[in-house]
Amino acid sequence: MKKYVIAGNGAAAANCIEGIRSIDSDGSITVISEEKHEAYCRPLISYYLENKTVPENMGYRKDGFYQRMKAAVLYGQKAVHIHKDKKTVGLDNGEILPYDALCLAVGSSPFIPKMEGLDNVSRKHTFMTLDDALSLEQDVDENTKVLIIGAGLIGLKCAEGISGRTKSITVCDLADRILSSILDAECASMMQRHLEKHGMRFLLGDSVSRFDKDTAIMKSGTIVDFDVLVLAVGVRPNTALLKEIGGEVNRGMLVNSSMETSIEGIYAAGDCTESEDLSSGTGKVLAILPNAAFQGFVAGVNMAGGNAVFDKAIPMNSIGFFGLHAMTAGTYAGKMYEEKNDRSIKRLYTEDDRLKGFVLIGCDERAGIYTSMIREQTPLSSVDFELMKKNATTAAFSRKTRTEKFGRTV
Amino acid sequence: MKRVYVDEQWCLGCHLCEYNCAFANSGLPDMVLALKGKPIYPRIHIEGHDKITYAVSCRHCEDPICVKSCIAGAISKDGEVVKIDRSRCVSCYTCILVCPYGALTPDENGVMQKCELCLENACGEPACVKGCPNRAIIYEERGEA
Amino acid sequence: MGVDFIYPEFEVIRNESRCIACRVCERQCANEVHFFSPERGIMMSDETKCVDCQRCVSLCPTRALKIIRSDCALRENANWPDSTIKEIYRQASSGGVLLSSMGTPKAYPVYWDKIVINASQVTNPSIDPLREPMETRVTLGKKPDKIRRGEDGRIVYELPPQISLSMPILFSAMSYGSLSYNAHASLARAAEELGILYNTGEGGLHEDFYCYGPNTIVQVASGRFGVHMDYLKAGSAIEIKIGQGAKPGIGGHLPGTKIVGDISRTRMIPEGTDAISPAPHHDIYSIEDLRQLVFSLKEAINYSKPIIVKVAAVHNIAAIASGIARSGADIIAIDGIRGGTGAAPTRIRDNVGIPIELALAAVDQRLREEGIRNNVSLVIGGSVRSSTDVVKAIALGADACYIATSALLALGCHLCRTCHTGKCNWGIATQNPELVKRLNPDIGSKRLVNLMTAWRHEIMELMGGMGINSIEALRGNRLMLRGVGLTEKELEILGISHAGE
Amino acid sequence: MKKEGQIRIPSGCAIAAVISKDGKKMSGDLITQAMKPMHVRSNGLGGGFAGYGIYPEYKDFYALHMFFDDRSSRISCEAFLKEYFEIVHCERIPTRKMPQITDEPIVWRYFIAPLKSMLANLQLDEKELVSRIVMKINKEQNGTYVFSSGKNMGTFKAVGYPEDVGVFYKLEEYEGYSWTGHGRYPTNTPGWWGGAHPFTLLDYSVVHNGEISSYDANRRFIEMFGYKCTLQTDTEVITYIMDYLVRVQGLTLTEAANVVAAPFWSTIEGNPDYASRRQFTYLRTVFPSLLVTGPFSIVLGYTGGLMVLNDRLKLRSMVIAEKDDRVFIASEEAAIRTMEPNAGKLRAPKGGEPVIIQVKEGAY
Repeated sequence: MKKYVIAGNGAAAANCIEGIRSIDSDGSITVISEEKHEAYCRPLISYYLENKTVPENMGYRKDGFYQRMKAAVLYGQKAVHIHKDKKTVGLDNGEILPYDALCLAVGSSPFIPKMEGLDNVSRKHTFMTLDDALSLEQDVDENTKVLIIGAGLIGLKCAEGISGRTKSITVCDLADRILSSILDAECASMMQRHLEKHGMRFLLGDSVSRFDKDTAIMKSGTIVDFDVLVLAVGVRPNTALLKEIGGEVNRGMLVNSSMETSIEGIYAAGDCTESEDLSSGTGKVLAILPNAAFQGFVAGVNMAGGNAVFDKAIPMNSIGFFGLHAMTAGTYAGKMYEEKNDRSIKRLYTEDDRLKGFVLIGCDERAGIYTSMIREQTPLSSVDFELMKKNATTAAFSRKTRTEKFGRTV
Repeated sequence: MKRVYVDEQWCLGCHLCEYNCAFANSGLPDMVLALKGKPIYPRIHIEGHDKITYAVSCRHCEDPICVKSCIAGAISKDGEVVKIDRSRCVSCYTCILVCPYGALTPDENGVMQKCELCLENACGEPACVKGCPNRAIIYEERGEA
Repeated sequence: MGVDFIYPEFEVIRNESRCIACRVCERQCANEVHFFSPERGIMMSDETKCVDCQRCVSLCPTRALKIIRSDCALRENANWPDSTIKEIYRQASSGGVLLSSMGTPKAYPVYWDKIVINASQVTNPSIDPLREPMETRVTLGKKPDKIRRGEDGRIVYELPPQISLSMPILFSAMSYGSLSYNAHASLARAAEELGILYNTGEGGLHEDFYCYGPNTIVQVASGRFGVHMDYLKAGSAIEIKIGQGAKPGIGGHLPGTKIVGDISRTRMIPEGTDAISPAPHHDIYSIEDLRQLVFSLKEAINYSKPIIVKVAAVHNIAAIASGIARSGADIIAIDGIRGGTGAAPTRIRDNVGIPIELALAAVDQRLREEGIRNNVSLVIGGSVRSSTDVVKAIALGADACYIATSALLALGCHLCRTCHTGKCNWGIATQNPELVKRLNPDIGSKRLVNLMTAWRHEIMELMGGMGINSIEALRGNRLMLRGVGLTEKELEILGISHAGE
Repeated sequence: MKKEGQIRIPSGCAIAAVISKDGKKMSGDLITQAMKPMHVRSNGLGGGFAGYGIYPEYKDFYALHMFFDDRSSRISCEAFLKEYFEIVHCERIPTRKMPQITDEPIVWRYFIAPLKSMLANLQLDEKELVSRIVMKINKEQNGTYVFSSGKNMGTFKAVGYPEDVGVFYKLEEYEGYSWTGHGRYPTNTPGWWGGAHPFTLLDYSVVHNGEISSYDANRRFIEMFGYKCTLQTDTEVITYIMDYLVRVQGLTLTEAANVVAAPFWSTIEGNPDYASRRQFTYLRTVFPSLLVTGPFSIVLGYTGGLMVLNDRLKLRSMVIAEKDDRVFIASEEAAIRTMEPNAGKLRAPKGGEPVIIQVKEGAY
């Protein structure tokens, strides 16, 4: 009977369990869960604050998942060391777990830059875990002034999440625009206008010079009083476990398409890894849930002796604020096709007869068709791209392709 | 497994499938009560271009990307049927972003919905198939691509 | 005169409380009757365009629609009915011949409905078709006069070419061109599945349908469209069409606008040219000319298949049939005045010819009196509407019946009688690809098979009731029929007694 | 009320027959007795018999048995006959006066030979001539009816119960190698002597029990070939069909039976023997209008034999038994037991299966 150990208990871990069980119904599975919760969906924490979901509904899998999967979970434990030759994992409570196959699904941690006076800020939060959200919830009421450092996905979702609970939210970012990792200035400005309509204040191209208790003195000289500070500058993959035993690590853990690291028997999946972005051909940390799910499952299958690959990773995001959705995918390289009006922007990037990436703001209909064109690297010459670019539609495929897609099991 | 297949050769673009779908999933006993005077949010949609039309609904993929991508774990495979637990959906639209068929669409409240083959509504079999006047939508077992 | 208003014949009644404005009526009406008013948010109709084909009614998911006859009427006049007056207006406006489609709507006597069928009681057991074999197979073709024996004393199995049908029904001639590709596909596939035959009509045979050859009758009509060697060889029989019940004595005209694509190729005439079938065959001006054509065709196919000669039922049909029976033809097809058409001058359709029942009775009797009934098989058509019509026709003396309108009804036709406009909303009598696709042959052929299967069951029930277990024993069995409400003369022609006699 | 010939009258019946395979002569009393136990199968409206080998002294001449309504009919008929035939001998057929048989017509028999000159003139063989003249008389001459026309055979029939008819015609005075008898149960007839069975044409005689549903289809077909169904009875049309198939078309009796009571198509297709399949298919295809449907059991008498045939569904009773050289056939076994209490090999032939009993060659 094989022994499987999974470090981490997020989406990658849950999918890893399912991957293992799709091959091996008997082996023992042990999950090391630092958080004291069953696997839940971290992106939901902002929705929780927004009252769009409740903790009971935030479980990533239905109740009884671990029992059904016959997986043991060690809550509140953390893997601290791997002995690759003995094939054991050491836990922070000193326990040693032997494994035949190990999956590192340890995710990432908030990155907190050094800022003068930060230690003296009375109420500061990161925004990553359910516990983060629960503690933030305690600190916020309608009179609370909130300063969020970081206008990226996390910072803004946090802002949206608490927007109904407080009147004063200020978001600052070193970059000159919001969502700088996925949007250019024009697109960002459209989103920004929309957020501003909902009461957010932005300080962009600016950063905290120092904190004076609960006042931030910005580089620009602006002074921001706040009651609660949220630090959402970014996250860093947790790579130490692998790195210290000589596993190949770049920004994230390096894995092959079977999700195996450079060390035999050790797999990795999710936000702690780096994968090749199919759309750009470069290695990237693609810390998005679908990636974690695919990777986790593939890792699980391979750990159990099956044969699965995941080589279609691309960056993609669907993020909505107050009903306006921005969808992005791939890389913004090559020729750009653009359609825009005051409510929406569509940009498609094409190169070498392929769709490379897109930005869709306020025009999300059937966006998955574009995404799949990027993932499948569909030659543009094989579709009616004139039609496709105006409308994401399978009607732009050849009849033969459509017949295959709609006339058969897929 | 029996799935819904479309044959664009016979699709008339009459859109009856959309109305039958919306009615079947309305939970109401009469189509007029269910649909009169309001926009419809069916789980099947006529797509097409020029003279081609065909109905698109969930393909119930063998390995559904929506299930893997759902950030709320709301979409799952129940046997062979891809289902959505709408109470868990937070309207992030990631499923829209990934579905290669455009088969998932929001309802009037932005909550995602998808074809679940009418297995659990009063129709009991896909209403779109039952009501298609030209057998352009077929519910049957077929092989893989 | 400038004013030439004819009030719309039909009214579109829309139940506003049921209409959900799904617009299926609008999308499905090729006549563009329905439209959506965005301002008012409701569906509206232009009734001047409505032909009462009932497509919208059939597809309306909330049954919000009905089409009724308008009661806007001219002042009542028994001598000048409304329709007659309006026809005059139309002609005064157009200067043209009135055109119509399908069979005559005029109230000619339907003799089928004045004939009743016998059943066994006491003296002779009826037969239960669910328990006993009940045979509906018929074989059409000339039968040999004399059995010949070889030198070994055994019968020599010589037989002129025959066609075998699982039941005494064939789908009558309807050309590809007048009918859509899908209608033809439905007929061909149903014929194959049923073990009967369909008929190409004068439109040639689309290359896709050669595979149905064993279930095909290929027609040679006066225009000779689409006739070539492979075509002649393709079917199970060749039909020479002299005339048609709906338009005896005149030819046909398929306008150039319909001669496009496959139609043009199949008919072997250039796109856009009118397909004009002359009134007579210009190589048949007399009965001996017919004989020559019959034998030319037989030569062409090496005497391998029967030749059918189809004529319209006209006054001296018995003598004409007798002539044909002696012409070498194997099968005579007779089409009565109530027969259908894709397009015919109204006056001709409604006034020329005789009812098929009388023609059939007269021909069968005449051929028997001349002792040549065995020379030919007799197929009749011209409004055979039900299994009982078939049973009555067989008992009067037909070998089999041609059906066309019944088959089209099975395919969805609602007898709106506007085939000639080419805008058939049911995808039957049209070449518009958008409309053609409305007839899915999977459905069409199945419905035809259903209809024929149902008729066959009914025929078997009726036969069983008569104590007959083979259709052969019904053919010409006029004692099984009685007339109800017929005159002495009609009874005499039909060769049956009155009920009660 | 319309009489036989003006209207078709369906009837149920009793049948009996006996034949000696050795050609040994049997008294007509035997067949008369056989009808007695089947009394209830008749209703007194018709009975009759056919005997074969009964006129050895006139065996080369056609024996015409005729009913005349009156003397003048007979005189004019005789004149007509003489145009075509030489009348070798003629006489009143001997009968007994008895209360059970009334309203008898004038019953005569003529032994005739066709005039050679007439045969040459009309280019007909003698059988064809005789049959045509019989048809002509029956169709055209009112008050005259030919009810038997074969050589060395004769039928005897009347309105009454068959056992009485046998006594009436003094059948015990005739000796034949083969006899058929018939009692009739018409459902609706005033009773006409000509309507009784057997029905004959030339030496074919048919006794029949049944009501054929194909009647008019058969009649209208067979009438194309010169036959006139003046009686509108099943027996008549079956007789003509057998005459047409056997004499005109040259089929064997078995082949003719396979036309009249053709196997079902499904049976034909299931027949493993290719030659049989072909033959059955051919016969059905060529003679579809001679298929006889509805219930019937018939005994066809002809010179030198009998053929027994049931409809293909076997909707009428018919049993056969044997003793020594004799074969007995009847609607009911009781009739056979009356003729021969110790008859054996009792069997009921299957529907559509012809049973042919042939007298030894040269023994008749």
